Amino acid sequence: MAFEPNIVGFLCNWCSYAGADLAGVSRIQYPTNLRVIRVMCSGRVEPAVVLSILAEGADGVMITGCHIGDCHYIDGNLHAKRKYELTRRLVEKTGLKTGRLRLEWVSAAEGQRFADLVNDFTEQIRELGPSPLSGTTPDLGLLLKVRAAKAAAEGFRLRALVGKEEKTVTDGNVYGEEVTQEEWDKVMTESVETEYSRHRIHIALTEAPGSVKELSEKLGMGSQAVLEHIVALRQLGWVDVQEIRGTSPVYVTMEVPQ
Amino acid sequence: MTDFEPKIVGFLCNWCSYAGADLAGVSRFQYPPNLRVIRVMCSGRVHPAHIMEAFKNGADGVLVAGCHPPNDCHYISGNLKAQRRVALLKMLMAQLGLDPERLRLEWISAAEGDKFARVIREMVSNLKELGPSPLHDSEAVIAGDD
Amino acid sequence: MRKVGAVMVVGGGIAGIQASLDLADSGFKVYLVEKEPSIGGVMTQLDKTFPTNDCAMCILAPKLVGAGRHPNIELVPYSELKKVEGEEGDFKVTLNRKAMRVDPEKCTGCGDCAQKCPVSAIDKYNEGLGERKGIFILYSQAVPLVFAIDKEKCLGCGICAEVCKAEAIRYDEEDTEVEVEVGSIILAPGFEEFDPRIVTEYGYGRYPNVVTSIEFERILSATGPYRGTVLRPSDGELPRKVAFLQCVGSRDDRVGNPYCSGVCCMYAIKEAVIAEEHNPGLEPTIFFMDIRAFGKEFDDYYARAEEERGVRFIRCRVSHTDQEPDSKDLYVTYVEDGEVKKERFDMVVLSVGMNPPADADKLADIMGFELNDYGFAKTGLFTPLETTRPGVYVCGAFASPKDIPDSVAQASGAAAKAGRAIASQRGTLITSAEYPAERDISGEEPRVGVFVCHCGINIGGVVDVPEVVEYARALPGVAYVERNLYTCSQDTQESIKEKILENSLNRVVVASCTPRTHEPMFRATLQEAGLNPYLFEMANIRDQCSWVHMHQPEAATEKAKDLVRMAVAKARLIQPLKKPRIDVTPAALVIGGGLSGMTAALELADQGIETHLVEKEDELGGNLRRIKFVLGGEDPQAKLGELVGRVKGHENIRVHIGTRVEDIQGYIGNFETTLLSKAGEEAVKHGVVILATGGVEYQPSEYLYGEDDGVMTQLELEEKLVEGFSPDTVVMIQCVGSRCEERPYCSRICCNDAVKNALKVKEANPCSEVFVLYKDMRTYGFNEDYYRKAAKEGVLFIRYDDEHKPEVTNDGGLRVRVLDPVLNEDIVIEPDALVLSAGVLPALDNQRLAGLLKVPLSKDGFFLEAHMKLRPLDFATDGVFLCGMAHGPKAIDESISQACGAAARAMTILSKETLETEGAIARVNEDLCSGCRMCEGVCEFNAVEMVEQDGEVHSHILEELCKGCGVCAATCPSGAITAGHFTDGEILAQVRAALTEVSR
Amino acid sequence: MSEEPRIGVFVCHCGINIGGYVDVPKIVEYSMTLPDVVYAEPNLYTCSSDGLQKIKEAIEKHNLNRVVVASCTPRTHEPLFQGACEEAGLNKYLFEMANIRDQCSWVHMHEPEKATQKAKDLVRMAVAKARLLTPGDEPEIDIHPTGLVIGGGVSGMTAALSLMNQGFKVHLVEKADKLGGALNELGTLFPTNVKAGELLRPLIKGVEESPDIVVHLNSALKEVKGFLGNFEAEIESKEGSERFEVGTVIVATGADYLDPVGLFGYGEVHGVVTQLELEQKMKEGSLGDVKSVVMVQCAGSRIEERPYCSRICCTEAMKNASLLKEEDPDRDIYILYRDLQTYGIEYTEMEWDAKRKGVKLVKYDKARPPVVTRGERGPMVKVWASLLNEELTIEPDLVVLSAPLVPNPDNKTLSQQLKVPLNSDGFFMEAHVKLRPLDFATDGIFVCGTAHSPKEVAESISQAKGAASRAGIPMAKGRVRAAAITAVVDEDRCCGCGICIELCPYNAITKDEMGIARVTSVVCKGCGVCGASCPERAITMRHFTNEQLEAQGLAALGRVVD
Repeated sequence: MAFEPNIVGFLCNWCSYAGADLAGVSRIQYPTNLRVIRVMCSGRVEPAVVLSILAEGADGVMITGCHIGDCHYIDGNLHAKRKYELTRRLVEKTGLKTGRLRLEWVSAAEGQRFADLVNDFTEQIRELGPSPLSGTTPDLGLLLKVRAAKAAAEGFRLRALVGKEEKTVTDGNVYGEEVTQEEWDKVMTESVETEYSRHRIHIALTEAPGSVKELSEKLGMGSQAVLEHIVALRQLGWVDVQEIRGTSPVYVTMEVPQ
Repeated sequence: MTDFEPKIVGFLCNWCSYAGADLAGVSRFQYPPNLRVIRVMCSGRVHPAHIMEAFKNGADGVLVAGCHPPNDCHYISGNLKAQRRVALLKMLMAQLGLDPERLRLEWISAAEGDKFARVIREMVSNLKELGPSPLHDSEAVIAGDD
Repeated sequence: MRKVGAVMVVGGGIAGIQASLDLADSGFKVYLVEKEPSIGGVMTQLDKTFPTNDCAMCILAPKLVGAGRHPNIELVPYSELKKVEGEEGDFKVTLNRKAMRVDPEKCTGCGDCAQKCPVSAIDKYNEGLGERKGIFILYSQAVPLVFAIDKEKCLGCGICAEVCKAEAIRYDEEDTEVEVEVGSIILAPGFEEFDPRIVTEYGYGRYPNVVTSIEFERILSATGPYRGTVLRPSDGELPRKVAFLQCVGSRDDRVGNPYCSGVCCMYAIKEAVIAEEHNPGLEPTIFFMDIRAFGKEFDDYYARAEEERGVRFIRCRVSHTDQEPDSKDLYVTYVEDGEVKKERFDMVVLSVGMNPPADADKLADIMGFELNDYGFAKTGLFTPLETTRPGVYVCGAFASPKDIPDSVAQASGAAAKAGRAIASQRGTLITSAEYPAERDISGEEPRVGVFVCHCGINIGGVVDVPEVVEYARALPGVAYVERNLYTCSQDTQESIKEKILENSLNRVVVASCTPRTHEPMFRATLQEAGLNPYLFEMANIRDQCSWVHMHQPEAATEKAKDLVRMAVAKARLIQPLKKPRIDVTPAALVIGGGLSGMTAALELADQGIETHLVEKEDELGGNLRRIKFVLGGEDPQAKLGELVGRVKGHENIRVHIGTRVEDIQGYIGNFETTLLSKAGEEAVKHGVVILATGGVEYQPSEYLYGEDDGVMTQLELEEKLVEGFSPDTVVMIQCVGSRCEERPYCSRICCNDAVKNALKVKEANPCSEVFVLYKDMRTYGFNEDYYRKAAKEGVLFIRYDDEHKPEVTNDGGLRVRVLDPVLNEDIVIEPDALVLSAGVLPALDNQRLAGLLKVPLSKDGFFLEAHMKLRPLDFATDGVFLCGMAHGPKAIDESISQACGAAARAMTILSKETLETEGAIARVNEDLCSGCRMCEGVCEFNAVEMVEQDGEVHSHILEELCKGCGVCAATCPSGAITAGHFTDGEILAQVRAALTEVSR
Repeated sequence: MSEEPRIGVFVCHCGINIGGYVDVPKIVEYSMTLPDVVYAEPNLYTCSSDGLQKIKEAIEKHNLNRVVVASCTPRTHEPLFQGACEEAGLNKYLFEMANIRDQCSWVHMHEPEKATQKAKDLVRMAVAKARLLTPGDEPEIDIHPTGLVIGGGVSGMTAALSLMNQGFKVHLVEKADKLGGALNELGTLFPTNVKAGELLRPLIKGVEESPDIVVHLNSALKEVKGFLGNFEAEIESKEGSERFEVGTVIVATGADYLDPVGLFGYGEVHGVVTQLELEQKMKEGSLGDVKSVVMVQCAGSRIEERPYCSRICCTEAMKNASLLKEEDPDRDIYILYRDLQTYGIEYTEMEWDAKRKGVKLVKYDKARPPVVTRGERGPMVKVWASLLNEELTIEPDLVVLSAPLVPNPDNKTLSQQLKVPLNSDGFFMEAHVKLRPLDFATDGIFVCGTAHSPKEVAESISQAKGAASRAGIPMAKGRVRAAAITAVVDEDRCCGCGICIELCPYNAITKDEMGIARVTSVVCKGCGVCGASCPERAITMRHFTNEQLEAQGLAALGRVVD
């Protein structure tokens, strides 16, 4: 049987959802693969929600909002863009194809465009094939990576950076200095790498206690880097030494109640 | 017995162990909330009667913590005195039917916040295994000396 | 000429802190300038300290806190010197105060900002092995506990300002210029670690498992990145074999550091020992050229490390280190016994030397003083504390590489110098707090006021503060309860005062953070409201509750209630206490008329103190009388003459020669001493005692000394050389009477003396042959230069060890036979002179004086100071100090530093008319005392005396000396001793309150 | 809501619109297999009164506590079904829709099987969300029937009078010592050449005489707190400060003229003046013997630094040029322009009028602007006439610069006080450039006049009346009912980082005295950006919670989570 992608779409209530309705009213035909979740604003869509849907095996996730300047909530779509960018970075880290993600602007008048978009995206996903996380035998290694990405997206640091990005890059920082997108991206790149790696380690230790060497092998991360992250995770109280096995301290996760 | 929460009284010397406990806080090292701290200037200030009063009033465990021997003691040798008293008291406790494990002496420096947290974690888990102090329900055992 | 009664101390490390405390305690205003946001310096990074293995932070923290809240010390953190104008006694200094961007008045140090800061930066405190945030404090116990924004890293996102409930963030703060007027300046900027990247052959910076000694110090530390377990940075494995490579960036001309850093041997041994302690089974190996364990008890430590702790010592210079690329193991290549060897190690620690501070040039430029050839401050042998600019003094590693006790002693010395220059202005710039008259609360029922702090959200975010408040209201004795956003804020202090008056409170409980930092402030608030400061108690519901039970809000709230209940239970029982006041006799007794004694006496006398200088011999000068020349070229006898002249002519000095101290009675501030001389007995009264009893040269019994005229000691050689003695062949044997079974210590000065005399022999007769037979050449510091010079001029240095001691015979001529370890064969020399480097012995009278003063001696017979690291010049007994060779063998400049230091320590007492001491001290109920003397035995401070009254002996506490530890109270079998502020009743009330709902 | 969910599913045939392509009975059958679904039925038209009646009956009969309708789009039909639920005593937020028509049957007309499968999925997703729905309530707030107008120029006075005429009290705040604003400086006004003073006089009189308008001269706003209907304003003057409550705020702070120092010889060459100065001279009659005049348009606007068009200058130049010509037809008048913006019927007529009177129009190029230097007897103007393709040299008696309007320097402070945005030029930025030209995104605050952008008096007056009318609506209603789809802060989790406050375009979030974020739910519009951005995940977006979104997503993938 031909591959029928499972695609989840987040549509903003005011433009994109209306655009999708218009496609219906106009009887414009498009593939049946999209399942729509209505949100009030595209800026509502959290990277963590997208990542959890990807973790569950969605073949593609599409987010659509009002065109820049048209947002019913003034600038919610600008924030949607920032958030999408974080999702994309994190997805890239996991090794899942970033082509499974899409952010588009669709106005209430663009029924045809909406249909074209669904067509195009469905085709794109068809070409990418089923998500390695779909079906009855998902790629467990990848799943752990996506969970780490999700956990990173739920963490304070990345959320705070994304929350501050639009204003700081647009209006400058608290010192009245200009902060360029490049400068900000540099911090983002570092922070995404750090947070993702730490959650990778944390999740791996939740699965089973392990030494730096074991983690390094399991996660394909340099052992020196793993140790540096372990140092930070211990400082956060997330992991601790369980025992010393031979010459290797074995680390376990500590309970971190939410 | 899983929901038994032991009560622990801790005598901490002002200069090292109390500072170590503060450092655990500053570092946000988490440990179970079973300990109630009494600050003394020196671990050598702690008299066996203070410890026994705690057991008599239902403490499941008592911690005495001071500076590392031989030289960390702010008062030169108070910690060594504490060491001797605790050793003696442990012998007495055994005679009274109190497990000497319930009394713990530790050297905790001002830099050992994580050790402090670890000691409390260990004590709580040990005391959970030992169960409630036998003096909980039978104050009569040593009530005579009040 | 105008003089200003204030001193600027540049550098907030241990030396700067000590100098500041001494000056502030002697009535001078001090500005302590530090380039980092917090004081403490390198010592805060250390795990343990040699030779006692003390926890560095434990012993340092009280000094940090002391400096931080001393009313006469103004900390000027995050600041650098910009300009210095004026002259000795009257300087105007311009400082550049870097923007911390956090208001120090408002910052509570809670750390919320750093927790939420999304930017990470390199943790300098942990030497880059950990992570810190864009807003940071240097280390957890930092003083002042104020965060600073790392502008380099800060993105300017604004989150810290938002989460700071104390509203302390100031993004618009800029660097500011501060002008300060001072009379003297002390430089204590410390040192810079040598950067071993320059020495490429060891692979630092390329091989992850090659670390510096200071990095290793952080690795060892419980507060370090690995929490005290030694791990390999490459893979987090426990290393088994760890190599320490000595002299990295020291004794190395290639890198421009020909000098010896003096401390690396000892810290390497310490790190090796501690590493094994932290990782049992770890095998440390130290690769060294000479082990320079020249300080007090150092050789002992060295010996124990080798014999008891299994530290392996290999004498060689390592040529290079390679890394096995996969395992990241390291191969150390070295030459031993003429053989090239290669050995695998898991980790390599580079014992990096001390460089002068990076900004030394700038500092010298701004201040207008000279640096020496190596970039350290230029000083003289007889002026070790003075820079070339009058009024500017130096101490610590910036004067020359040195360890902590030498730095501390020198710091006190610099304080004496700085204070002496402006002695006339003492007390002019300090303020003392004025409090209203204390309200008499006797007979009143306890009326406790409880103030519960939210600490922003630090407490309130976990503990249900309103619930705690309601709970406290119902506790017996509580008359008033309120909660505050920050109980420590200035406006809350005002409100506490008002509430005390409005509600007639007679006890105050604050439930907030730790009394270790905040109690003094709240006590002052009570005093301002007319309450005795001891009527205060704290419940630590933050550091020991909300912060450590963040995920258990209900249990934390219950605990907070319990802690408040315990505090109230104690508060109901606490009583007002008076701080004893002692009148001080403004006079000093200095015992010993050598270099140290005379120097100390002059320092005191110059500050207007009447000083009795007692010398047992008939002439002043001590050992200095026998020193005819020195390595630097100064004329010691001219200096001696000058010194003796000044002492004898000084109006404030009374010289007692040919006199012995018969008896000493009394205590700090009030000693009475009986002096005995040919003229008879004399009683003198004084406030302090300085022991400067010196040392004596060992009279050898070995190597035919006394049997053969050609055999002499170094001092004897020196006397002969002056008289024109010019031998052709000289053999010197080191460590005669030192580093041996009976006297395991190193005499510290003999290697330098041997080099000095060898050079002198060579100078007089360049064709002469000089052999120095040594165990380790210990020409530490800049004297390494002379050692090199001697070697260059043809002096032959031949090492021997205890198994192969030189053999000296005389069969018609002196013959010395010694095994040359390089050739591995015996060589025989027939010298004209055999010179024995005889060790330094403690003064004979030490034992007797120790008994008189009840102060201890070390097992080597020198006086034992209160604390080897941080109180090198004090005794546990207040008011008694020591300096010079009485403390242990030392060189001229070191003796002078110590002597000045002892004077500074003494001045902290003598500068006051009355002394106020601790109020929370022990008291004896004489009716209960059985006179068993147990308390006397346990008191380390000689604060217990036995008194006979009505035929009964009972103990009496000398309240001036009592430190309030309470050990005597816990010891007393009769329950006769009460420990003030920690009475049995109070402790037991806390115990019961901890365990029962309502206190009885 | 402690009850277990009991969900009723109503699947609409929509005539044949759905039923013609999707197998409705199958969906009904499928619905019954979903967790917590206790009832399902098909309807021909669920939206018919019959269909609505059936929903109500089913709620009662089957004790439903959630309702899912699978039919068309919630954008049009949700209120209708929610009404039915409410009539049956069910909170309207316990309702959810699956759009199986507009986004399913209509767009997959040729794939009935796949469309049926998709419809099932959509129902499953709606049910997944419905299971997690919680009731919402819609708080009502009273509106204080007083307006605050900031700025006492023509816009502000017009707005104040308009509000007064609607029956509201007004506080009018003016920073100067008299009312009138920029018009106090002007001579005559185009297109009718009415004297500015004549226009102002009745306005000022009306304002000053009205018992319902309180005028605060020499005053400035110090602080505004609160939200629509309940603002608390504090104004400050030399006499002290005063606080009062207002329901709405109108910003009418006007604009300033650019001081064109350094441009076209202004301030350097004698005889170079601005249009405003020219009008002053004409008003005072102090113009003197001026034979030739050169007017330079876009003197400081439409350049890099100030890219906007000042809108009024071309017409103003035409007006003044005509007046000068009327005074003395022999005068040579040149207008050097880049593009003539004499828009609309009347202004085009003014252009023609000027041309007829002999005013010479010379087009210059931005790349080669006129150069004004000191000539022998007065200013000398050199200009490259791009249409003639030659350089002209004119030595007029007077050079008049059409300097643009620039934002009031107080705008920045005011925008921070009111938390409303400025555009990149520094003028106040409306909520929507086309559809909400007088509103701010923040409810209850409006803008008019040159505070918004350069405009002429008639436009300012229209805007002022419009703003007053917008402000009057909530005040006339007296109450506002807020939506329940709002954000809510978990105060135990909030660390006070302020990101939500920064991101909320409606100022619906403020910090309380403990520094913790609080949502003013009546102002919240429910976009959810705050919730998606909160670093502590302390904000829940009601009706669109993360759990609900994730449950929908999982249901879309065929996973049902119990």
